[in-house]
Amino acid sequence: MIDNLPFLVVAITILLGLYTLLFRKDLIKMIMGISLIEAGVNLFLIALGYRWESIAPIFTGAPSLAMVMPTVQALTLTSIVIGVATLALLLSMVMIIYRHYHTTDVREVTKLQG
Amino acid sequence: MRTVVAGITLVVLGVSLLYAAISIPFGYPAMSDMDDYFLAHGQEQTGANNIVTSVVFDYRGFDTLGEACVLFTAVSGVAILFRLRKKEEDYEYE
Amino acid sequence: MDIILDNLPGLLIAIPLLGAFLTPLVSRAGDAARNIWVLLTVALTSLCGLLIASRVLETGTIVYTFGVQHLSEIIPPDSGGIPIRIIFTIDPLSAFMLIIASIVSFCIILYSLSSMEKLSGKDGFFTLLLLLIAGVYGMIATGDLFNFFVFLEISSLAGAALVAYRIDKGVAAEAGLKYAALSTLGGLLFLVAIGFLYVQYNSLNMAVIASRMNLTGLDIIAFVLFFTALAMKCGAVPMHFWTPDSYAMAPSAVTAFLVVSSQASLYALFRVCFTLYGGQINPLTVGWVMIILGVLSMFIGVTMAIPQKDVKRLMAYHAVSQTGYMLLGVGVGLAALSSTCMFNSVGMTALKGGLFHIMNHALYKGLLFLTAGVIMYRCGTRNLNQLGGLGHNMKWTMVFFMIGALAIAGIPPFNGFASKLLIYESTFLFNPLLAVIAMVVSILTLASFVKVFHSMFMGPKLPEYEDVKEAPAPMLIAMAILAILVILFGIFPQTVIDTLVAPAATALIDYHGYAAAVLGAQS
Amino acid sequence: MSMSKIIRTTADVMFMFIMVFGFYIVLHGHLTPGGGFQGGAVIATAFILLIVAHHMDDFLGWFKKDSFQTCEMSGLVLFIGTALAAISLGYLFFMNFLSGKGGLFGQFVPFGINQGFMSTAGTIPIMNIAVGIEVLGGLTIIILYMTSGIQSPEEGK
Repeated sequence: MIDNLPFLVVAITILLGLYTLLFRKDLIKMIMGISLIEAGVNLFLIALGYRWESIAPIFTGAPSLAMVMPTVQALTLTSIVIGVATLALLLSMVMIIYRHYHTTDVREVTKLQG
Repeated sequence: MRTVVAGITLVVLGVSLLYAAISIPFGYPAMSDMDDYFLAHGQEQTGANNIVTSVVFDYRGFDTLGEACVLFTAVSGVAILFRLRKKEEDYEYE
Repeated sequence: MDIILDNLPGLLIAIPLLGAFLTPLVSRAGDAARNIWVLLTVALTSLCGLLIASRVLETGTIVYTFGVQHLSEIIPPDSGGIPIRIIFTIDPLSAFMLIIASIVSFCIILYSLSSMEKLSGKDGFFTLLLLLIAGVYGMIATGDLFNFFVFLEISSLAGAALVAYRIDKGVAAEAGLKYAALSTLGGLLFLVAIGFLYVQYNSLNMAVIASRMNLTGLDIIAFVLFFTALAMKCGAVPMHFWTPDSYAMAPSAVTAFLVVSSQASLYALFRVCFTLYGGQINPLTVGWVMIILGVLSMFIGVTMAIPQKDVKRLMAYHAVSQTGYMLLGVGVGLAALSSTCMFNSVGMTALKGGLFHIMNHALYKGLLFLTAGVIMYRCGTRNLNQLGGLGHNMKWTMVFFMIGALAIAGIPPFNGFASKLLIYESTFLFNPLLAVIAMVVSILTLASFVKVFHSMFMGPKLPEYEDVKEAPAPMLIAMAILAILVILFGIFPQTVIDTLVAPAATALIDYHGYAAAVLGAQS
Repeated sequence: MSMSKIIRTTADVMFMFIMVFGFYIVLHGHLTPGGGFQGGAVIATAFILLIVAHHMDDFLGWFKKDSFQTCEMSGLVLFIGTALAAISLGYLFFMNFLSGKGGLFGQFVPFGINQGFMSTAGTIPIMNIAVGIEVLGGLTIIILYMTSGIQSPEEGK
């Protein structure tokens, strides 16, 4: 059971992020929740590809030939950059909303009835 | 009402993630034939020592093209959000 | 010449992306140059899409592998029979969706060339529109799960930025934020589900996972995550609160294409249910879940639409209710899969009805949103109470609105009726109550559109709209194309069903054929 | 919004070292850990260090916003250009047509641990450089827009 610690950390991070997203009322905190979930998902993807006693799949001066699975790291790279892009867009939208509504509290920001 | 629904989704997702955390063996992947192929043939076919870079740019290069587009979308999105706008463009939403 | 014909799937994505990358550079040379550049890019891409669709309908599924020397090298010889690269698998169902995307994308670019004249930030707008189109093409054509996630993110981000384009004192930005946050959440759930499948089957290709799949507890969780992520993105009821806001706040050309991008997520939902989890999941339970979602979407969409006073919000709620029809049609088809006798009589017509409704909905909903855009462009307001008597000046727009409204309500000569009839027939045999609900919702749709038609076009000529002119030429041409297709599909539904919809429906069910096309018949 | 004299001078000095380190990561992407995205991000931090340390107008005096935009566009066009070049040579999209051909980056690399040769891995270094330039331009423009968005709360600026 203790071997699965990384997946436990992933589950806790994703739940924390989801809790902040669903229960917090401030827009900036909700975006923090989204970035927490993103971090959790990235850690989950990386942890999927690990093999015991293996090193990073780089052959330049590698100490041993037992290597970790490379595809997952390519997926995580893409997922991280997607996370950066989404965060940049979300934060600039919150800045625009703050400029016009002068508040980032979700309850006041709902001029559009959902 | 909203907090009840949010609570249920949180609990359901939590249980499924914990079940997954317990059932996936960490460090012992069930199948790894695609990755072993990359490790074995990465150097001859792509010539790169860093197999992750060869996967990112050669075997799954199309993902990285999509990747660069996501970043370009974010840049153009931020650009049009902070653009200089003429006064009368806003529509009075009452 | 055959180099281009062989590389069509690759060019299908490369051309709009190249066009989007160079638009800021071309727009430094002036508006006319950018308009020509954007129109040329979209025309070329739609041509590619239609060419691929016609080749697929002739010669069956096209499999295009990225990064190999010849078209036939799908599986490297020494890799033990597994494809290792990204593969585009375009089967008749993807070809069916490609046709929709090509037609609607050409029309909205033609429309927005003239509707964006008076606004600022046009080069950013067209770059994002081209990226949104490329994202939707990628979502439809790809056969690789992670590649689908990347294109899902491109279309979500481009769509969210376009929804927030007008900013409108922060209201559009709020709608864009809601859309972006929800799409990101959906994408992350999708990614977790990909992780679950990857750790068990060590592949990202749908065909390989489908052929290796034996249902474990983890796969059921992955299926639930796939289902919620894609249901969230396609505007079905439980997660539909972003649809009315973003459809109402976005420029109307963008809304017409957001409908198509939601349908691409719906296509992905069907792909996951029918092909990825082909013989594994119990079709009855998943079919009934889809039916319940469909009925809920239909009913809530229409009942929320009637009290609306903003034209585009009203149409957005109708979009939610029409998505319910598609879910109902395909849900009944899936549920009927459980017993072959029921499937032969009911399932096939239900599937055909559901898929045909996707195309019809994209056409007439696009037409309706474009007409609402003309009114917004000319009268500057979307509020039904302030509009009136526009029929006197805007003849063509009134005709197009009538065509769209009658098509959405399912009146015989138009295409809405053809697909709704198929859905009524099959759901009535499957479960009469569903068919009754579907008909009631259709009548309510007609009622609300008659109200909109009356309040916008009929009545005396209002003083402030005395001199309102008809829409400019490109907008009329764009709407004319959609209107002609709506009428054409309405008058000759049987030919369209036999050539386009039937192969798509058979391709949807035949998951062995899908896996055989990629893995070379040893799956 | 500019910092004290000490920070400004150290920022000017550090700017050069971060740039060199960033380009090292981009260029050696196929040998050592790193690549286009990571290297581009490091170089972007060099520019953001300058934005934070100096006043916005000084920064815009040295580097124009359009130069970052052309930077980004040229990176993207180079990236999709190398991918499209594979089609023009008769292969399929995204084919690595340079590796193992002895040309520009074409030295053949046998399986096994070696100390890493620069001119290997076909089109991968070219794509690395392209993505590095693109990420460099992209991230800096995002930060430029967001800082200009903070400074001017009034409408339209």
